[in-house]
Amino acid sequence: MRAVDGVSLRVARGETLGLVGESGCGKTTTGRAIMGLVASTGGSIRFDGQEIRGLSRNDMRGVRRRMQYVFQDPYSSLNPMLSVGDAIAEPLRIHGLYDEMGGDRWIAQLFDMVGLSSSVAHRRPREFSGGQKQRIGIARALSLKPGLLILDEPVASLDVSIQAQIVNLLQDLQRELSLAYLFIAHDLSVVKHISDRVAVMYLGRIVEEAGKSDLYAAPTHPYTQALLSAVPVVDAATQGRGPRIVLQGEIPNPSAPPSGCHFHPRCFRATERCSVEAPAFGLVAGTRTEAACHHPGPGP
Amino acid sequence: MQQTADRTVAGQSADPVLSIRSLSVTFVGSGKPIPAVRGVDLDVFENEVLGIVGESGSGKSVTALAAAGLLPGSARIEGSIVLAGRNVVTADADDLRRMRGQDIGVVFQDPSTTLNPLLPVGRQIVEGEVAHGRLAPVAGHARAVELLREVDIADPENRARQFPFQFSGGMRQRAVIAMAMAGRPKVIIADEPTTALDVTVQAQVLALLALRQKETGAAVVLITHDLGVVAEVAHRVAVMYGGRIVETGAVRDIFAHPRHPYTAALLRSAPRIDVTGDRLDPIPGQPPTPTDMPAGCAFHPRCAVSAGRERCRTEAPPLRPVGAQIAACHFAEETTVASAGIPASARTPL
Amino acid sequence: MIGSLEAATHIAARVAARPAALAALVFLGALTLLATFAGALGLDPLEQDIVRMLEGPSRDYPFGTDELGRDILARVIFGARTSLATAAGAVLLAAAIGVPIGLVAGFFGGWRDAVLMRVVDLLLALPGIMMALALIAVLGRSQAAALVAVGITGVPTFARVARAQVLSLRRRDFVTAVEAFGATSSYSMFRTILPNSWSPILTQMVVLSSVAILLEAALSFLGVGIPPPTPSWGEMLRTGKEYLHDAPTFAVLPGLALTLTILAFDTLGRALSTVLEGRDTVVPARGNQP
Amino acid sequence: MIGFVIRRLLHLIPVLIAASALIFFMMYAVPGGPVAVLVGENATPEQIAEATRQFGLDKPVVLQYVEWLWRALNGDLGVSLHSRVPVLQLIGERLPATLQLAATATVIGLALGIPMALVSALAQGSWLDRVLSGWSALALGVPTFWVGILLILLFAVELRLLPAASTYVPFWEAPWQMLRATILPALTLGLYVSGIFARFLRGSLIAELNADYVRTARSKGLTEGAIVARHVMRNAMLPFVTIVGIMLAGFIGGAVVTEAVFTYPGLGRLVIQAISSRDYPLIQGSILVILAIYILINLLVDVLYVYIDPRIDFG
Repeated sequence: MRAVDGVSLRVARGETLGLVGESGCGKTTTGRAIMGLVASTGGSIRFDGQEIRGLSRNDMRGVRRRMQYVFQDPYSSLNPMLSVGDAIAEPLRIHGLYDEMGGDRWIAQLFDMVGLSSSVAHRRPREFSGGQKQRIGIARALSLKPGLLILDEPVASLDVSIQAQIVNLLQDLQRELSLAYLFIAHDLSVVKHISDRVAVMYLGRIVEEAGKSDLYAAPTHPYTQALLSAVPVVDAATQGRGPRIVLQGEIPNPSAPPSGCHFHPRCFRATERCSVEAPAFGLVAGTRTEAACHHPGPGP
Repeated sequence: MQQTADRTVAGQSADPVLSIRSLSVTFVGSGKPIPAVRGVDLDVFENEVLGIVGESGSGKSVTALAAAGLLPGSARIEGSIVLAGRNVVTADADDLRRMRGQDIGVVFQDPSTTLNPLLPVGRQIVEGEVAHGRLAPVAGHARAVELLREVDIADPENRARQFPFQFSGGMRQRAVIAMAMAGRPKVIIADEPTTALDVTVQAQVLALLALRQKETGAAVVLITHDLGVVAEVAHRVAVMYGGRIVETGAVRDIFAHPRHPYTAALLRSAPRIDVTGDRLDPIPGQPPTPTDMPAGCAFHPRCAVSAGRERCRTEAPPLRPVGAQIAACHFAEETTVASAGIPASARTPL
Repeated sequence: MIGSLEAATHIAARVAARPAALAALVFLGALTLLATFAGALGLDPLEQDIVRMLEGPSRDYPFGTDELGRDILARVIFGARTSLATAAGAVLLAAAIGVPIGLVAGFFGGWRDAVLMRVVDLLLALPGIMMALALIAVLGRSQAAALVAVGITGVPTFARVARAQVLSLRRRDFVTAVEAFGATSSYSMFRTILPNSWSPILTQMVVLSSVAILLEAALSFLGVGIPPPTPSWGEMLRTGKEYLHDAPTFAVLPGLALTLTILAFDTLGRALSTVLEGRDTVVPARGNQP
Repeated sequence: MIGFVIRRLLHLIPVLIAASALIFFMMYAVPGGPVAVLVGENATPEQIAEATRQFGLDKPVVLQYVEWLWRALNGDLGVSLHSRVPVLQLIGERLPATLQLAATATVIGLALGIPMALVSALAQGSWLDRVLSGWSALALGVPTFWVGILLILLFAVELRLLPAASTYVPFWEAPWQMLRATILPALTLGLYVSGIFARFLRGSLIAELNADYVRTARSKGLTEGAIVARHVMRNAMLPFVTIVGIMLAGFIGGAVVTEAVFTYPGLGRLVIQAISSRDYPLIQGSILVILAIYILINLLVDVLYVYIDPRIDFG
């Protein structure tokens, strides 16, 4: 099965690229393929200018030091048998860098960076709340001083009031450590908040990518437009809301995507051509937005 | 779903169809008793959507399941829940069963597990009606087709004969809505009905739920953690925290002028797609767990207003009218529009 | 690992809090002590009192005597030694072979999984006793053969438990996380997956102890297990059955000892399963029907 | 449907081939090899040469296996070394007795086990549940050969109601006599398996009773009885069918001990005799037949699954 098909992404140093989409769009697979956790069958992944696809196990180990992953579910991403201090130190120990990186002092510093006291280091993960566990997961990802963090839905399983804490923490860390983020999420509001640029995925392909303000203010791909319009907004309570694009049907099975443009069966602008020819990804005339659509343009 | 800005709070003058008084629910098991709901008063009127919002552990789902009489045997329930003139708490199993379907219907969170995988969907939809003798078994299929058509399922004739695994997530949830409405109940409890769905499908299902509510005039109790969903669908809202209602009133009033510091903080902390801002304003600390509830006002350890105030730490605030709504805060008057509202200039058009 | 002792004490306390499990623990503890120090008690399972054959219980012989005038009580106690030692050896053997098979199959998947699990399924296809009998036919009759035969029948169970555990753990993010840090396969397998797998394996070891004791006794009952004159419960039942008319207690009392031991392991296994895994529906996975 | 069965059967061919190879080559693992088995340890060189030629042991091993397999597929499992009777005929004589005992025991097990599981699961945690759970632990824990001995002691020795040794009487010839002759071994196995059935079904019933769709059914106002009958039972039956199949298959050839206690003329005792007399063609033949039956029962379970679970289609 082809979960991700011809995806191109760029993340610059110190920048956040948001990757959004609904279930089955391949956003998590994309993140894992970059980490080499799932095998990719073609294309190129360059990190700091170096091609990392097809690297030997040993060389990949070196790359993994500089790029780390933060998981969605803080309950399942920490080994229940390890104390949280050991969990944070585990990447260092695997790479044999524990002492070189500063040992206990560095671990204490990591706890401090994510807003926890290092006096809790001996405790087991089950003694922590979801938000605290996610902080521990972030500290663990930072232990090897990576340049890029791949954040896979890092706040999706947290309560609303805790989400904001983690989002703020991530923004602070990015500023202090000039980290690059690939922020994978389904929640368009969170992505809007944290990203510099945003890419939208649908059934394994990127359909639109632009700077944050362009994408949210003037989406050109019909799917992006529908997606943005579907998000329930708080202001509806006081201001009412404008017309909404309600898409017909549901997301098709990713293992048997529709022909041509994968979105055409649900699209309000689809023509004959869309069902036959897959649109190329490129700059939309008169905008700074890139999209893969035969009929890009402002919403209906 | 299009809504006019002018939404009236419906039916307030009539008698409520569902009336909850001093409801407490404690789960007793092998460990410490868990007080999940600690004194809730709530009225639901016909032809309205009441949203109950709260974070995990706030007691919102337990309150709603108590109203449907669906709590497990380990729950100790105190207070009264009067549904269509009968008390659910004291009703015996037979009475309770007769109320289901015609007085109350339920839509659950995860449509992938709420349907029996081994039975055809159509049969499951009308099963309750047949069991109550309100529908002849031979008329079952025709009625199921009709109900599926009402929830916009294409080809209902064949779909009724299919099994849940042949339905997509959104279709299953439509089928569950059809099932909950099969007996034309006066109250429908919808417990996080769209949480498990994708956002484009959520929009479809919410629109359908609102439409069917309007067509039937039923009361809908919508439980959710998503303020946006409440804002778009509900007429009135009850905000729960630590097993209690901390604020309730018309959606418009509460979202424009929250009076409880928790409501205000919640509105400020959520990242919003319709607002451009640099920094979120989180609520410090964690939501309390039922076994470890702070004394006095449950929100005081996280509250800016309570800082240095003895009263918040010792005395639980009662619900009282503040402005257009009802709030449970000793200092509700201090929670102002400025501290909660979003400046209009920050709004971006969609 | 800090706190393992603490964890073990905690688990032991929770198991012991269940009355049936506590009784089982006490019984098995006492039986082990008796079996260990049987010689020191002055009991002799081989001494023949030829004038007093096939007697019922008496002051001299509380369990009576067998057809050669030997003390049945002494033979039951020494039989416990045979039974417990064989079962322990068999379970350890089964775990030592089965767990690595399951780990490798589950961890690497692909052809290794397909081949290993096909073999395991094949082993499962034969009733346990049938397989043990076939092995003894090849190995010849000895105590070691009985141990190996019983052990091999337990291999598929451990392989399946270990494989299922690996598969469920591999879906958990903390195992993926270790891979993402750049750990080797052996690190994820032995440092991350194995330490998190001990509870179902331990539970299975206790449950399978009851199956192993039963199977060993069944083999001896059929006359192909532990060779005489080594006392074994199964062998005693086999002989006792011939004298049901004259000395009913001869067959009944060793059977009681066997039954109580099996029930004790079963009870303990279920209690462990409830405490460690939160469910108590352990059905001995290997059909042991004699 | 027929296509489904054929496809499943085709999948089973490699399993049977592997199993038969295992069984065949087992003989070569015996100290002294197959010749020693055939002629005994004290044979003269002439006898050895004669046996080697007669049984084709001078040919390459793989060829021997292929020939054996080919003959087996044609219904020729060789001749018993001990009695010089064709193996298939010996098995044919014992198979009906074993099938009848296995079926009777399974029926007893189901008749006891299903009601016990239902009562236990519906009154979970009550004293009745504890009593029944204790009873099922006892039923599956107590060795069948001890139960058999106790039953003989009670019904044959003390009460003199039933024979201590059971015989095979076909049910359709003399049902009453068959019952008299088979009731004790059938009861022994039936009691044992009722414990397994009850414990397993109780577990899956409780799991199903906690499923979301049961809460949905309650929210529709169904009675608990209707919920159990229409929703829970069917779902709980899925894993249960597998267990029943495994146990039934286990009784074919696996009831060795019980057959020995009651000297019942079944397949199990045939195997025991074969093993103790090192009658290798008979061992190989009977194990092959037992495996084949096991595989057939598994196929039957798969077919039942298709009827219960709409998610599995014939494709």
